[in-house]
Amino acid sequence: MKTMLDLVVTESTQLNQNYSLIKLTTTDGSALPEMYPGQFVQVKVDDSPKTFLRRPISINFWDKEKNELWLLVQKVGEGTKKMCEARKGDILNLLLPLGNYFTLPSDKKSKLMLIGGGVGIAPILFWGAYLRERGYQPSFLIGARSKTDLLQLDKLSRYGEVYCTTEDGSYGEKGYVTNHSVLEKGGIDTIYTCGPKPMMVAIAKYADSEKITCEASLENLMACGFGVCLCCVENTREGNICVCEEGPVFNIEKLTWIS
Amino acid sequence: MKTMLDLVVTESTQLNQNYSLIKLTTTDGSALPEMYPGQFVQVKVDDSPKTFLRRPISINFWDKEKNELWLLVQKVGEGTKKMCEARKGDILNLLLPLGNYFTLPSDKKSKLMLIGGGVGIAPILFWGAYLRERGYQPSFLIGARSKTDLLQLDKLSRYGEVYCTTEDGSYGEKGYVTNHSVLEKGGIDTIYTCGPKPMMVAIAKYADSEKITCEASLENLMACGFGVCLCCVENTREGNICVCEEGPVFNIEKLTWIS
Amino acid sequence: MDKLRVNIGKLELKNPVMTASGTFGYAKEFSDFFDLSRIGGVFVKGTTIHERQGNPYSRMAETPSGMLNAVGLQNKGVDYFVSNIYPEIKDIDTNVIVNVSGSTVEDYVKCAEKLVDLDKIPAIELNISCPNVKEGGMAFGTCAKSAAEVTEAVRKVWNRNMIVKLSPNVTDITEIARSVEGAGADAVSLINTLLGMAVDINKRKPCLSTITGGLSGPCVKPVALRMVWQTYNAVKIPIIGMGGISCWEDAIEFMLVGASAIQIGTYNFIDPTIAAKVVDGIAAYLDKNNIASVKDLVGALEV
Amino acid sequence: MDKLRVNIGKLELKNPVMTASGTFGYAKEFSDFFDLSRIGGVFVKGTTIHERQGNPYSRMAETPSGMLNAVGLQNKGVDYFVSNIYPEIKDIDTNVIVNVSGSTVEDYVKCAEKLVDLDKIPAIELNISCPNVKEGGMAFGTCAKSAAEVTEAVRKVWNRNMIVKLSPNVTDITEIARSVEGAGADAVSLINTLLGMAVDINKRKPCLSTITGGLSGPCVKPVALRMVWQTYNAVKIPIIGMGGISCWEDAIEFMLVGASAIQIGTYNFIDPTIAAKVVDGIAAYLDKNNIASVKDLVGALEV
Ligand SMILES: Cc1cc2nc3c(=O)[nH]c(=O)nc-3n(C[C@H](O)[C@H](O)[C@H](O)COP(=O)(O)OP(=O)(O)OC[C@H]3O[C@@H](n4cnc5c(N)ncnc54)[C@H](O)[C@@H]3O)c2cc1C
Ligand SMILES: Cc1cc2nc3c(=O)[nH]c(=O)nc-3n(C[C@H](O)[C@H](O)[C@H](O)COP(=O)(O)OP(=O)(O)OC[C@H]3O[C@@H](n4cnc5c(N)ncnc54)[C@H](O)[C@@H]3O)c2cc1C
Ligand SMILES: Cc1cc2nc3c(=O)[nH]c(=O)nc-3n(C[C@H](O)[C@H](O)[C@H](O)COP(=O)(O)O)c2cc1C
Ligand SMILES: Cc1cc2nc3c(=O)[nH]c(=O)nc-3n(C[C@H](O)[C@H](O)[C@H](O)COP(=O)(O)O)c2cc1C
Ligand code: FES
Ligand code: FES
Repeated sequence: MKTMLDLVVTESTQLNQNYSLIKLTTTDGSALPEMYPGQFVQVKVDDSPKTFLRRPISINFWDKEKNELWLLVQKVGEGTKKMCEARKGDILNLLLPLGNYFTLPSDKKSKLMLIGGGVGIAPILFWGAYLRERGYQPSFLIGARSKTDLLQLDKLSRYGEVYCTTEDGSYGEKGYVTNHSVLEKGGIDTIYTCGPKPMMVAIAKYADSEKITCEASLENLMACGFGVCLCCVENTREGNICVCEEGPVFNIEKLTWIS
Repeated sequence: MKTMLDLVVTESTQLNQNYSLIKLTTTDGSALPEMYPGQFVQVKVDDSPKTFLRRPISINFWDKEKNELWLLVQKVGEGTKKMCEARKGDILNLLLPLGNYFTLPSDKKSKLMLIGGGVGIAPILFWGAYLRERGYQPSFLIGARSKTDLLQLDKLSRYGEVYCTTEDGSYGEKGYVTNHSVLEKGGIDTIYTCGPKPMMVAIAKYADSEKITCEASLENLMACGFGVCLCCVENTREGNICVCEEGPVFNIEKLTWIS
Repeated sequence: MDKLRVNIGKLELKNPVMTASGTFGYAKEFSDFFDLSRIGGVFVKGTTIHERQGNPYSRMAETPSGMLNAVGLQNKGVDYFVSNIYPEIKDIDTNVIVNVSGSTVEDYVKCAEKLVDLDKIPAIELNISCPNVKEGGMAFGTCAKSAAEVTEAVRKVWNRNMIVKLSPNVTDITEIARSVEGAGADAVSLINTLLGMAVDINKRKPCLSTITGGLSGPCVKPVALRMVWQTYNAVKIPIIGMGGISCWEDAIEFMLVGASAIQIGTYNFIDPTIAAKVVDGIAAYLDKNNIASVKDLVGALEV
Repeated sequence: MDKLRVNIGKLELKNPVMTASGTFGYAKEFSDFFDLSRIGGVFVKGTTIHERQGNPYSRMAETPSGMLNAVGLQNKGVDYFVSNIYPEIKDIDTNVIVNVSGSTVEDYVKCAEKLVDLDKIPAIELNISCPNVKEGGMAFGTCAKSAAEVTEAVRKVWNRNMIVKLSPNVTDITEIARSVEGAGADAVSLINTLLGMAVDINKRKPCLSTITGGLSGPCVKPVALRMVWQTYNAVKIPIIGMGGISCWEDAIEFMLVGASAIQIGTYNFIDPTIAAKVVDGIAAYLDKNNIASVKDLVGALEV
């Protein structure tokens, strides 16, 4: 069930110039609602005159023990800048949990590759942890411009093997994720991906050609975030459908990315 | 000369539930511009989506030694609320100094009564200090709803005698400033006043009937604050004139308050 | 809460707070957030005779204190509404009103005819003002004569409450309002979105796939209030006011200038519980000011 | 900075950034804040044939991302301007343009005749769009025929640059634009303020003494951009765009949709140095994107 909640910042860490990790919990100690990997929240950025609409942010992690929700935020404009400046004790108003989630594979032995690019790793961490907890063996393939843009590698590595690419070669293999040697080895059953659209399209094409099942998490511009404004539509094989409600996770077969 | 400056908050004290005193200085140690009592500043309230225009605030005090500008702010809406929440180290953008100022009497021995109501005492403190520094003998008559709304009495008392009225009788004489016994004694040469319009009009009428020179500081709604929008006009004997530029201080003879 | 009751023609509302078409889905999407029976009514998504895919992405751009949209009346058509959606929402304990759009007079009439048998739909709202599709009716909404034509034609097939929704993109809104009043509208609602535009200076392209789109949100409130006020002084039928309402104070403003009831649109996206909060706020305002009925506020502006 | 030069008809601007009438006083009020020679031009206060006291207080209300004003063309009349103000501002090293208002065609003509001898006034702007006074010309601005009449009449007495300022309170701004183009305008400027309203719910009174007033500021930008775009596609004469510009990015948006130059209005109140900052921002954008001349931006929107 979707709800609107005031959550309090328990920790806000600037990971580097462009990224912050914000941890939130309830103000009264009550339990956070049930959340699934791939879902997102809509954040109200209160003190910013330039942000009228809420901002969609993926659920980066749900720490059940600590009753904490993590958001990994990249500074790209006014709204995310303000979010990144949140201090411990600040209150953020959220709608959550929103959207659908990644599909749990039926076979625990299937080879799963979680591919994230840039801030697209946000839902990947939660999904990796979730899979591992249930006895799956996820691997991670993370791409970034440069070493400093690679985030949460230590955390990911707790849940599976981590492969990296950087465009400038400063860490891992040089190039794009689709060029990484781990893909050449083959044997992947399912790919889950989140990141810049060109990256996801390239991955979708690769998956399609290799007959690999593939789910992608989209980041279309949103107004409401819960399926009532019809602004966030993606053109699918079934026509225009809402990314916020019937997504953000789509099996690439449903999309029209591969002609 | 008017300028636009980023000033840094050196101290922000909540005087009570509704009032804060904010002290500001330059960011680079350079001297604040020359300011006169009665003048005001226009504050940009940056992080408030509900305040588009600047907010006019009187110069409460100019501490030349410490290179500090004081603002006494009463919480009445979004803008003043945000201002009252300013923390040490915050930056406020100001236009200053704006408007005209109280007129220095020619005779140092003349009996001067400075009458403030509510947040109208803001310019009164600066004016009292200024007068005293130049060898005048100001007295103060301060009115408020209740004891807790009486502010800066200790500071005022350094510069002259302080008389008070409260509407509920919790401090000083009970009633309005115009009822205070000190006025009955007579002998006042000049009154300077700032406060709610009904109070100032009552004082103007009193001054007029007693043939006392009287200057009032007006608080008309403003957009620009420096004479270009013509929104803040007061209907005077010379027609509509700008309070922000030709005021905020007016000799009551110029106004049309007394018929 | 009898003091909150109002009427729009024959339509009885438990309170004057409703939600605007295109911003509230089919209402059930909000039932997680608040109890829908608390508000006076809901206007469901713009419905057309045939299914529409709407405009291509991107359909949205944020603007200062508002947003542009170019949804373009995406909906599955009136038949789908009747058979699949109506059964799911008919028992919501508030007025469910269908917003109808079309590109010809006939479209509107046919659509209304299909809705006549749904006895839990106490009213329809004719959208003659959608700026986002050529066939969205805006041509009807900017011309007094054709606005009257649509109204008159639908009047013949629809005898329950008929509200006509006006476009703000006109020189004189009172002309259109008088014209639809004359043609048999029970009420007018206003305003629909203002035609606007935004540009991405990095791509050097319009932000919307349709170049221009409809502006809504708090930024339009001053224009909306002015038009409600002008219309209030021009017609006798009740007015449903909207445009930028984001708090109960805004709702009171609209009622004071002449709205008998109000709709909340874009702000549902920012606070999905806003409609219920506005009901509470109005009730508290009445109490605080000792006003016996919310009806006493309508047009009570002192000028 | 040759790359910033633009022309509006015969008028040469060192850069496309100017300031809007009624928001910049007589320019000298800003000389404390920045060097006026840095910008392309200033439009001084609305000037009328006779002195005007304007509307009673209160004349202003803040709105979401904007403001309403009801100044009502307070000014000391054209004779006072000629004898007292002109001498003080004629040597400002930028284009000083006078905004002229009137209630009859004759008013405009007489006003223009008095300005003809001032050789440091390279252009006038005919305000046929002030919403705040009955005689403010808005009646001219909402009717194509009378808009053309005023333009034609002034054209006969004014042979330097003549800019006609259009009202956004119309169904179709291109109709008016084409009409004044046909009547001899060298350029059009748009938009003037949108007619709006605000209410004080505690006093139950309008916030403005005149009930309605003119809306300006960032809130109107989407409407202004749309109208400039529509006008750009309808006329051949240059367009001066304005409405809600608060940063250089906004200025670029206006140029991309077809404005040859821009004016900054309300935002001068918030940041009196904004015009100079916008000049710098445009210059940096050109450099960053390797654009040879700001003229290349005009209407360069890819659609
Ligand atoms: C389902 C979903 C999940 C997301 N998860 C995260 C996340 O976990 N962490 C994170 O940092 N960001 C995430 N985003 C993107 C984030 O919502 C945008 O970066 C944010 O809304 C931009 O707001 P702003 O005010 O900072 O920037 P604005 O000033 O609004 O825009 C700055 C720039 O960013 C672009 N932009 C704005 N919104 C989006 C968007 N939705 N997608 C792509 N580009 C956009 C604009 O076009 C503009 O170029 C997610 C988006 C979606 C839809
Ligand atoms: C020359 C001048 C000097 C001033 N000096 C001070 C000062 O030293 N300290 C101080 O606290 N305030 C001072 N004020 C008043 C102050 O400017 C307003 O209280 C403030 O602008 C309100 O902003 P807001 O966003 O908090 O309230 P808003 O939300 O804008 O308004 C809240 C309420 O306050 C009223 N209000 C808004 N502006 C004014 C105003 N200018 N005068 C009276 N009522 C207003 C509104 O009508 C409304 O009822 C001064 C005003 C002027 C013109
Ligand atoms: C995303 C979106 C979709 C809309 N769709 C419709 C519609 O289908 N039919 C209609 O009559 N109005 C539609 N509107 C207009 C609103 O109902 C309302 O008239 C307008 O948004 C002004 O109110 P607001 O400022 O409170 O949003 C839509 C508005 C938005 C923002
Ligand atoms: C206080 C004020 C006074 C104005 N006076 C005039 C005027 O005298 N003549 C005129 O043509 N426009 C006048 N305008 C309109 C502006 O010149 C401009 O067209 C409008 O404000 C839109 O631009 P902006 O959003 O940048 O302010 C005035 C605007 C304001 C805010
Ligand atoms: S963002 Fe509103 S429907 Fe998806
Ligand atoms: S506030 Fe603009 S002229 Fe005084």
